[in-house]
Amino acid sequence: MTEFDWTQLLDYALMGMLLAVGIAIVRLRNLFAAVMLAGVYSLISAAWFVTLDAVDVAFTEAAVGAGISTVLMLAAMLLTAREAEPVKAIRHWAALIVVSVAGAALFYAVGDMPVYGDPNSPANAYVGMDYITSTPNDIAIPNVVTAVLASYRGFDTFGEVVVIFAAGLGVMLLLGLNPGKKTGGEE
Amino acid sequence: MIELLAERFNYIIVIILMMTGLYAVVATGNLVKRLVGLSLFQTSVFLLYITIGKVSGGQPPILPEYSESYGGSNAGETAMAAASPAAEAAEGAVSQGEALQNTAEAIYSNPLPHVLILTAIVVGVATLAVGLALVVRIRETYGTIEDEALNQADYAAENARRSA
Amino acid sequence: MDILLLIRDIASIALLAVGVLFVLAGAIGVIRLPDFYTRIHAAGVTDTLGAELIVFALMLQAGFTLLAAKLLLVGFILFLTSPTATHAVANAAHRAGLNPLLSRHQPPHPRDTETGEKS
Amino acid sequence: MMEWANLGAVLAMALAMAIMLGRLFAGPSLYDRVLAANSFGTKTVLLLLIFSLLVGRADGVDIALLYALINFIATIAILKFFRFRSLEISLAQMSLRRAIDGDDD
Amino acid sequence: MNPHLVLRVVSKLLIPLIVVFGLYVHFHGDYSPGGGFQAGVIVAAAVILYALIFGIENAKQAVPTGFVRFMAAFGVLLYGGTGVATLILGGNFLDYDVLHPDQAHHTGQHIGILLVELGVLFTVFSVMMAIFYAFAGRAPDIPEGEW
Repeated sequence: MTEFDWTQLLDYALMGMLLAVGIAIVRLRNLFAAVMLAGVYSLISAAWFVTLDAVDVAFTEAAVGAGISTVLMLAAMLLTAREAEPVKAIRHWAALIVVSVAGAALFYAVGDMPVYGDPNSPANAYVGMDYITSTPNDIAIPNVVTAVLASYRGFDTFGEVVVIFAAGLGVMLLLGLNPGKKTGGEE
Repeated sequence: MIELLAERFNYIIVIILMMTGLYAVVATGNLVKRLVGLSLFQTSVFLLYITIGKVSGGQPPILPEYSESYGGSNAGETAMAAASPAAEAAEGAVSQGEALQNTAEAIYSNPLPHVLILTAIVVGVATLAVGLALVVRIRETYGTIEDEALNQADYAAENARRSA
Repeated sequence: MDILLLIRDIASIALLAVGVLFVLAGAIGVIRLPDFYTRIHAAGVTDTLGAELIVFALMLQAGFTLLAAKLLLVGFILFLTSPTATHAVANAAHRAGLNPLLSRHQPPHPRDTETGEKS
Repeated sequence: MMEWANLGAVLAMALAMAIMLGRLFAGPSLYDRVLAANSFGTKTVLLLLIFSLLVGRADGVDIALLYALINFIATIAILKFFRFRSLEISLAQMSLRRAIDGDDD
Repeated sequence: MNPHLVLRVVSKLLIPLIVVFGLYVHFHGDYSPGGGFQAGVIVAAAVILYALIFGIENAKQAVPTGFVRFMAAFGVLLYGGTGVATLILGGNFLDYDVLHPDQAHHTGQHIGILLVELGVLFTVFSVMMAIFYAFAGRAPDIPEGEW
């Protein structure tokens, strides 16, 4: 670590873009633009995931965030409204107070968090690394993420799959899977 | 102080993004915009997890392939373990950037946050869809998705019911 | 053998530099040009060419591996999708009645001002 | 030498992305934004490609491939939603209907 | 001339490519990034592109709603069924080693992971399609003036 890691510059660039896009999403009133920027936001965050070694997560985020989520939000927006009302001044200031108090509290806690990239931090020192050492012996597949997802924590993933199924069921119940053309609102 | 923050820059970014999402949720009355803010918030939580799992100089948690032991039908487990450094060396021929990070032994980032977030992303979009479905139903019933107008419609309905 | 590697590296760097130049020029064009139809030239044309050049440069670096095949696939997909998407955007804008900016120094024709983009 | 060239290319891509963001924010019409978003996606693909060769991981190329595909889908989706305001009508039917109804836009 | 000819031709080329890429991501998930979650979303994205270009009705003929409804439940059942199968064969719930006698290569683990990921693929794909159909099938009732 004596030499400066130049790829770090890329991290900073992506972070700056992430911040800019996030703030722009909040400020925009045109919902089309906001949804489009949300897609760009997840594109940037997925690019950052790649530099953070989380290739599987980047894969999912790219497919879900930029693809499906954008289409869904557009479809929902099409059924609801196109322009957001401007934020009232009192709500703006109230929200700013809430946000700054919560942010300050979180900011206060930053000092206790482990350093970025620390291999000995509590999150990295224990069970996570055990998976890497034991995967060749237990599962014998190269992708540790798949091994943990499907085998070590298979029960967990089962729960997630059930949640996805339940969410799909909820959408089907709320909107109907095969709505006729006349169910648009005039009954 | 500066050094302390510079070493933890990821948390600062995450906090700012989180607060941006929270602002969108609290301040805007438009329900779709709120859901967009919620997904901003969600993404910042993903970033928090992934940045915690990052190990400096690490690689993605995909072990070098021991394809030899898959190909050979009678190769045992020991051959599998022995083949992995060789495969890694073969892979090193492809990788151009080894010179930039002189890692003698492969370091991997923590796979556990990746697993948690991987499922959380897909669950997140499914639950987002439920939220959007609710918004669509609200729009069909009330004709608006601004929360103050919704409140007024509710009050009006309540008053009408009481006076009747 | 060594000289071949050197030639490969130099060719790769040259292609990379030209590609990056194209992409950057396109980006600057998108931010600087005055109206949508001129911007679409900057974005659509240079992006496709720059992307292909960069992909070829990376293929030179990768050599004859699976990686190069994947890069070729990426190049092929970009070659298909990038012009198509640009075409779709231009087509949609044209059909929506977005008029090109014909002159920078004169006020636009009254006919153009009333059928502008409705957004 | 190669690494430095790749690094420079990555940073140049990041710069191009940042410039594109400017158009995305400013964009007077929606089509400008769509164009900028599409171009942004292309540059992200290139950034990922160069980055994955820079650090010597082949995995990034898969992700770049996915981006190239998904970016196209998102662009088409945005255009279609904005243009036709409905998913029910296919693009093929749309031109037919336009011919019958007359170009009302 | 049809103004969307270009889009239609290019999408006809791209849609099979996306589906094949999704399947590659699924079945290569043991060796490279990927797996059921990603593959389901990618394949669903291919069908969504088809629906965008050729219309919802055609997409519903290609992937019927009944199929979607069935597969969403079938994926969960496949996942749970794998767990029950391991339970019946004498292991713990989702302990795949008992699925195959070849312990040295952990073939049982491979089979189990493949089955489980297949269940994930079915469920994720079907749920994404169901959500898309549910949203896209509704006619918008926004008055034209608001646009």
